[in-house]
Amino acid sequence: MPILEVNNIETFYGGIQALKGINVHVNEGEIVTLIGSNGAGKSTTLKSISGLAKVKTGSILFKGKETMNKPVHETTLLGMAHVPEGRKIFSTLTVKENLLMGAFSVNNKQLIEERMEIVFGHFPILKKRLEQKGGTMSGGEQQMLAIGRALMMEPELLMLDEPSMGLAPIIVEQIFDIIKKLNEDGITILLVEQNAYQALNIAHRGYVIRNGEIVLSGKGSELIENSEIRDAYLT
Amino acid sequence: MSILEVTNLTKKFGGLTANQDVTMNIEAGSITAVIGPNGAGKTTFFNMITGVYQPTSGDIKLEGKSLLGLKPDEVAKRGISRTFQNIRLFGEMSVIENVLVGMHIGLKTGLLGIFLNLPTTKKEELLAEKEAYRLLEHFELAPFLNEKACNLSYGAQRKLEIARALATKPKLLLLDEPAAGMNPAETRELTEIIKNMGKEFNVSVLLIEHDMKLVMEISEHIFVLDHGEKIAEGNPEEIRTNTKVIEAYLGSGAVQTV
Amino acid sequence: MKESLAKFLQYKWSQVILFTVFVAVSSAALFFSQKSVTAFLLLLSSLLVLHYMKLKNVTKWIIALGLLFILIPLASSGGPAFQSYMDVATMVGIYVSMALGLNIVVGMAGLLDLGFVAFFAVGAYSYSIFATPQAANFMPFGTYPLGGESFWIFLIIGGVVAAIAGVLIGIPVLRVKGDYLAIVTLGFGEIIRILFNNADKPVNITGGAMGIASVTPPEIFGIPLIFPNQFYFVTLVILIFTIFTVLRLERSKLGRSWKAVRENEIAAQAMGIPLVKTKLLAFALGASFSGMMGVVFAAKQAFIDPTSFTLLESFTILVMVVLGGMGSVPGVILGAAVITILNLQVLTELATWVNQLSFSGIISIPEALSPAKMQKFIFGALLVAFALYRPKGLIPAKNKIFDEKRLKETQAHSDMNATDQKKMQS
Amino acid sequence: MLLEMLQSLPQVLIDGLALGAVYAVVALGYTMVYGILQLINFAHGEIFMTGAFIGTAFFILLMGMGWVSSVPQIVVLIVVLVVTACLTGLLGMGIERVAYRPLRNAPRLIPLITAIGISFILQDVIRFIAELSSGNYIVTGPSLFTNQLTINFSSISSIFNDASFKTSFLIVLVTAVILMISLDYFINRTKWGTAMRAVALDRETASLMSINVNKTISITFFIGSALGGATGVLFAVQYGTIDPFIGFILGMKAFIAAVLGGIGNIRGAMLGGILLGLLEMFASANLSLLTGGVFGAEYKDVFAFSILILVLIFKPEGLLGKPTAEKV
Amino acid sequence: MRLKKSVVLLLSSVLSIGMLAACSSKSKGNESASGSNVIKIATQTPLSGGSAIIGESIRLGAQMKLEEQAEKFKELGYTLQLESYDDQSDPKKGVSNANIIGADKSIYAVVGHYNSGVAIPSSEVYEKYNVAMVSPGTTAVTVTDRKLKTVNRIVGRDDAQGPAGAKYAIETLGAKKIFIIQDKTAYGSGIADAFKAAAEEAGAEIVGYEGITVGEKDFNGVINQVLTKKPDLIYFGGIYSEAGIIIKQARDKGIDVPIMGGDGMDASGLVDIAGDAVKNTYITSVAGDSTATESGRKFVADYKAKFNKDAEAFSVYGYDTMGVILHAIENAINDNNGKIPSKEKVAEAVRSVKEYEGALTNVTFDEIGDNTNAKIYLYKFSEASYPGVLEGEVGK
Repeated sequence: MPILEVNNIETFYGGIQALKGINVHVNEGEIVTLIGSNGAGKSTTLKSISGLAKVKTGSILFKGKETMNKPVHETTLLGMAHVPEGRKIFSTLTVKENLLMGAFSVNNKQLIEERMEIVFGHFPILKKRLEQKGGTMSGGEQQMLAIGRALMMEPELLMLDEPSMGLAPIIVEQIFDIIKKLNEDGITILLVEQNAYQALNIAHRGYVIRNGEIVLSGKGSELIENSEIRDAYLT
Repeated sequence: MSILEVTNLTKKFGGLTANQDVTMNIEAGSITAVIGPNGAGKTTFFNMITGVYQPTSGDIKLEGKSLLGLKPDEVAKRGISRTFQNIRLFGEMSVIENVLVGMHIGLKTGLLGIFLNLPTTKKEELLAEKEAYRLLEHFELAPFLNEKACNLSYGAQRKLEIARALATKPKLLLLDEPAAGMNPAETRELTEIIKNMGKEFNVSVLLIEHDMKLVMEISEHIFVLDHGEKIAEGNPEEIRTNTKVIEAYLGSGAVQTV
Repeated sequence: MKESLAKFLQYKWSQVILFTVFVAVSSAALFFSQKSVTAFLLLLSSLLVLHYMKLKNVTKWIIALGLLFILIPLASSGGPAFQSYMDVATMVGIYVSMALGLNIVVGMAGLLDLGFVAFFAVGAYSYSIFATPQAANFMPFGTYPLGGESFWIFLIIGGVVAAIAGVLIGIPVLRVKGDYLAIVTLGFGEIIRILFNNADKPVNITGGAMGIASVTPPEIFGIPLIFPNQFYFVTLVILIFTIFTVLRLERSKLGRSWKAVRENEIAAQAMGIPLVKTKLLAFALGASFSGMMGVVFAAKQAFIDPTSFTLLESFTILVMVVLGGMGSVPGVILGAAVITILNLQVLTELATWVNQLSFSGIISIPEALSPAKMQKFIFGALLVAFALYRPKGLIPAKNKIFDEKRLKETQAHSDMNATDQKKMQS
Repeated sequence: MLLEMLQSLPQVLIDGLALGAVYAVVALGYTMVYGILQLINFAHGEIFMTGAFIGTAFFILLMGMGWVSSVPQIVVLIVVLVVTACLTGLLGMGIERVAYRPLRNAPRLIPLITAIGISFILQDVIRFIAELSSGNYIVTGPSLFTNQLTINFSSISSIFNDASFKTSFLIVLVTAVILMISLDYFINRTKWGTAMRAVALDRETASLMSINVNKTISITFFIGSALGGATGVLFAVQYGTIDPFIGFILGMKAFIAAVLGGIGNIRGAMLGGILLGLLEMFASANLSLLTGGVFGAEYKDVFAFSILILVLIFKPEGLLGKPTAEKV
Repeated sequence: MRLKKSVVLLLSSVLSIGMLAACSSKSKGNESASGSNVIKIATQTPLSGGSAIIGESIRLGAQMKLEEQAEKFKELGYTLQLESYDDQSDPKKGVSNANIIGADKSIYAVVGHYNSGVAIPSSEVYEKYNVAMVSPGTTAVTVTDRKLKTVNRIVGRDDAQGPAGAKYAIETLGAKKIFIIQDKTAYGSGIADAFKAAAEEAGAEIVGYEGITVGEKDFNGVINQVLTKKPDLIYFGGIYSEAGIIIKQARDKGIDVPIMGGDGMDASGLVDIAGDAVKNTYITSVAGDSTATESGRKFVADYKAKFNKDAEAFSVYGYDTMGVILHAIENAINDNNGKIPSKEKVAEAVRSVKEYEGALTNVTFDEIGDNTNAKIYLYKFSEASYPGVLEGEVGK
């Protein structure tokens, strides 16, 4: 059953059309990846889903409900979390405050504590750095914090925008491992990546986006073998 | 002969080291690439060459003359021009005006010439305008000459930025991720333009780029930065097979395909 | 019917005919009436209509000059209000010139200057001090007051002194950016006013709060200029000089550098534009127009004191620029004219009218709501409304349109390449 | 000369503290808004002025009711403070909604211009309301807290003169300190405060945390303006006489204070305010002594602005601010 | 296309307004042409800004006199009209208005201004048009010292007010150490300097001379200087709004020495602001107590009845200024066989007024337009009520 259905959306930035009719769906429990080159519209797709970008036409159904062009703070309440490109840690806030911001809509202190423990389960390092300022951590730690912060919302759908960006390959592997594990724990994941090879490796399904359009889709393992994709994105 | 010599360049921001002892030589007339993961200090490196930042230590020499202590505009006058990672056009100005600003260094008219609208000023302006138009034609931007720069498409904005940088008639052109945001067709077009730049504009090119296909195709020499340090250099073939580079940047996944 | 009228109006000659009729009617109305502000304003607005007509620029200029130099003074000379019209027109000229100066700084170079009136003050004081016995207090040589002929030299001196002041203020101030710049310039504007207000001790230079009275009127060919209609022509000549210069600057490489600095400082610098020098030039040139008009103002008023150079004055000039359209020369001219006329004539007339009505008991409007007191409210409302609904002003700035055909002529550029390349390489 | 300066020092300190406390609380409002929107809310000084008028109007109204005289003055003050703060807070929110929110993506210059416009409108509206109701826009409120207190500095050392002040000084100081401490607590320790800081850093990401950015900004304006309005009341209590033009210059000074301390920095604003108040008072009391009468107290504004310019040139980030470099 | 449309709109709308204007202005022209026997007197005073109360009171006083005299002029065949202008205490505004006034053929004289800073440049304009100006309140010496033929005033000069104050301060109040504060405006500086000169001459020591900024509310810095200098009198050159606060803040600091100032403090606002602290304050004023004479008391009562407001100190001066002007015009008409002579002749007639008895003042202009009978009055405030108690008067 699809948890997210994106039907034929078109999004404009100023006068420029960034998305020219994107169709994507994500089933519950899947890892779906969206690959494509810089500027192809990957991030815009995520932004359109979470409401950061204004969609002109189409429809976005989350858990069967229309969420298109709802304010961001409302869509996120429905159970989707969006980890933005470049991590976007609140740099002068402490790790703890960052995590608390993730749980902004929760007023139950105990619930917050419980969720925090779950996050620490995934990222033990964060527990040690609780009072440190977010901006002083390394890139990999920041990415973990960003994911941890999103997990504080207890999302059903986790959207990750280029989590491997600018990280050392070893860290990248760790991050992908964590993504896999989160999925195993029952979180549906929509992953946007430029690192197509690794993304397709862990994904159940994948979409290739080019110039604001989906040009290919299929199972992750199939796409990885596709020669066209090899030429365009795996080199 | 090398056009740019960088020796032991180091930049520290407070406790953070952005570049550590980077040394590189860039051959005149060549196309050279700097690659590396995000945050490896590539853009900081560019910023030091162009005078936006002053290095903590080390030296930068253009044709044997040090650039240390010069302001960005003085560096530009010496003959280094650049584009920016996040496009920095003069959005409200027209396309051709953007290129004309690039020609600023070449225009000799003084205040008096402007006030009196001397014949020499008029002639100089006309020549500059024609020259600018020729550049636009070269980048296939001529149809948009009176358009506001901010109304161009992303790819066209990237090209305009390069055209504007070339308008300063640089000896060395620094391109910061010129293909970012371009679709494959545009990237191919750009690849051709950069390839021929040396011949047509008599300029050496140093570029930062993530598109490995483009980098491998056009670069004669490649430097790899990681954590602010140079970890490798060589021709594309050498870089492709360098284990350090694969570990730090290309990733084992990429190796299979590259 | 409507359509055919519209079509009719599209033709150049039909426009010209209607324009002529319009000018004729409004000037006749102005000439034969005792006092008609409406007719006066209509005649002035013919210049605006002219701006929108489909004529060559040169033709427009010739018509505009004819209107300004001959028709407007002639038509308004019919009634007793002649001098008051001329006074208003002179003030319009002074403010237009200042607004054009500020437009260089704010509109073109994008530097928000909230203390602009300081340069006006510098110009006004530089003439007043030397055209009265005031200078004798601290100048050991020379006899003061200087004669009225010195006015013409002081036009230049006033401009230069203001430009120097612009540079002096600019050097420290331009190290700060954006919003800070606004506050710092505002501070400097106040400092200069306070200095003028207090420079009567230990040496009496500016006359302090008492100001400087009985400034020698300018003289030309031995004729002293004292009436507004005489000043009208002086102002007009300077104004036209200012407009020409500003237009030249706008289209020159300097104008482009200013706009480039406004749009993106870092990129501008990377193109070889020295930031500080370019900004200082904007400050200095903008200030010099203001300084020049300061001299005219001092001569016209024959009395100046620091109260003419308050913060409100700086804001007023800013309102003119914003209202007209930042960076747009025709816009700023319109903005300055509208605000000045609104301030000096419309509000005053309205206030008088309301007063008359309440005296004769027809209506009773509380004194607090008198239109003359509403200046700030009107300004505020204008600023907000324009920023929200028309941020680019009445006549938005336009980029120069380049003629593609002219640029395509390839003949010239081969040799240009050769010479220019050589120049570059040397 | 030095002796004379020392003699008056205790009194100068006390007067400077009273003025500085006012600057500091108004500066807080500037800093909060600037910290979040990078906008100089020029109208903030006018909100302060509006607060002073609303407060005075309430005082006059309440004092006119017979039974109020039996209520302790301090209770009346608290009631007036709270009511005025709420009203000016709402005013601030309204201003943000009308004049700033539509311009959030406009060039930086444009909201600054609306801010100036709003401040002109407020000045004139208050002026004609005041003029309509009392015939004069200079309004004097009832005298409150006028008990004179004296501190015997002379008993500490004969160099010093005694310093005296009214009870209102204590009230201003205590209220200002309470306001500052609670704001500091609010910003640094509470959920909404943290949300404000998050919004300040990155509006988009904050919204991804299901923070309602518009609401957060409205709250910021509410608090900032409420502080401004409350300070207006304190000002009216301390100085008694107000007019519609007090906000402009005072707002300017408060902004200087905010910049002095490091704009966007709550503690910096407090430090800057107090410092500016003290410096200004010191300057007006001693400038002519120091310069042998050449420069008198009339130069104190020149003094204040010069300090601002010096700070901006040599430490543009302010005393407590941290330097930020623009990313190229 | 859009541009063309706007041209169409502009042209056609503007044209139609043009026609309208032409018609309307014609009718307006006819009206004033037929009114050749209208005599207009202008008032130009600050109706907004810091001195609005005073400006308004002058205007109302003038209006009252004009209306009283209307009947009499009707008999002579003339209609009197008042045109009131607001100079906003702004010289530019004053000059601009002056040009309108000067150009109006039927305006023969001006009641105004209140501020010297506005009167000086504006009178340069009146002089050009030969419009007689009689000021009810400007005290700066420059106003008449320029020897313009149209400029007159019925009140005393700063150089009379300052010395009168100094004389009283030293002789009656026994002041030896005096601290002077002024507001750095033309008025404040002028009167403070005149006081300073006279006080020094009379042997008092000036222990401090400081400036303050108009519009501020905290003057503790300067008052702290007063505290250390321990003078036995404070003199303030400035107007009531700052004076009130200074008095209050000085008294709060325990300074109980007499505080003295000039006519700018002569307003009910002073007492409103300072409250009880106003005790032991002295002001010199060019304005006498309206209630001191029989005719003055009548004026105050009539004023109250007419406008339902209490008369301010300057109301009667507005009234008397208008009286002087109308008196002169009446003389001029009578001398000219019942016809109104040129503006120049009216100005001469104004200048030659001798021994005019107003409600409070007696006016005789000297050769530069100063009133030789102008008096300086000295008031004392011993309780929080306005006006103060008349302590004495000094002739020139």
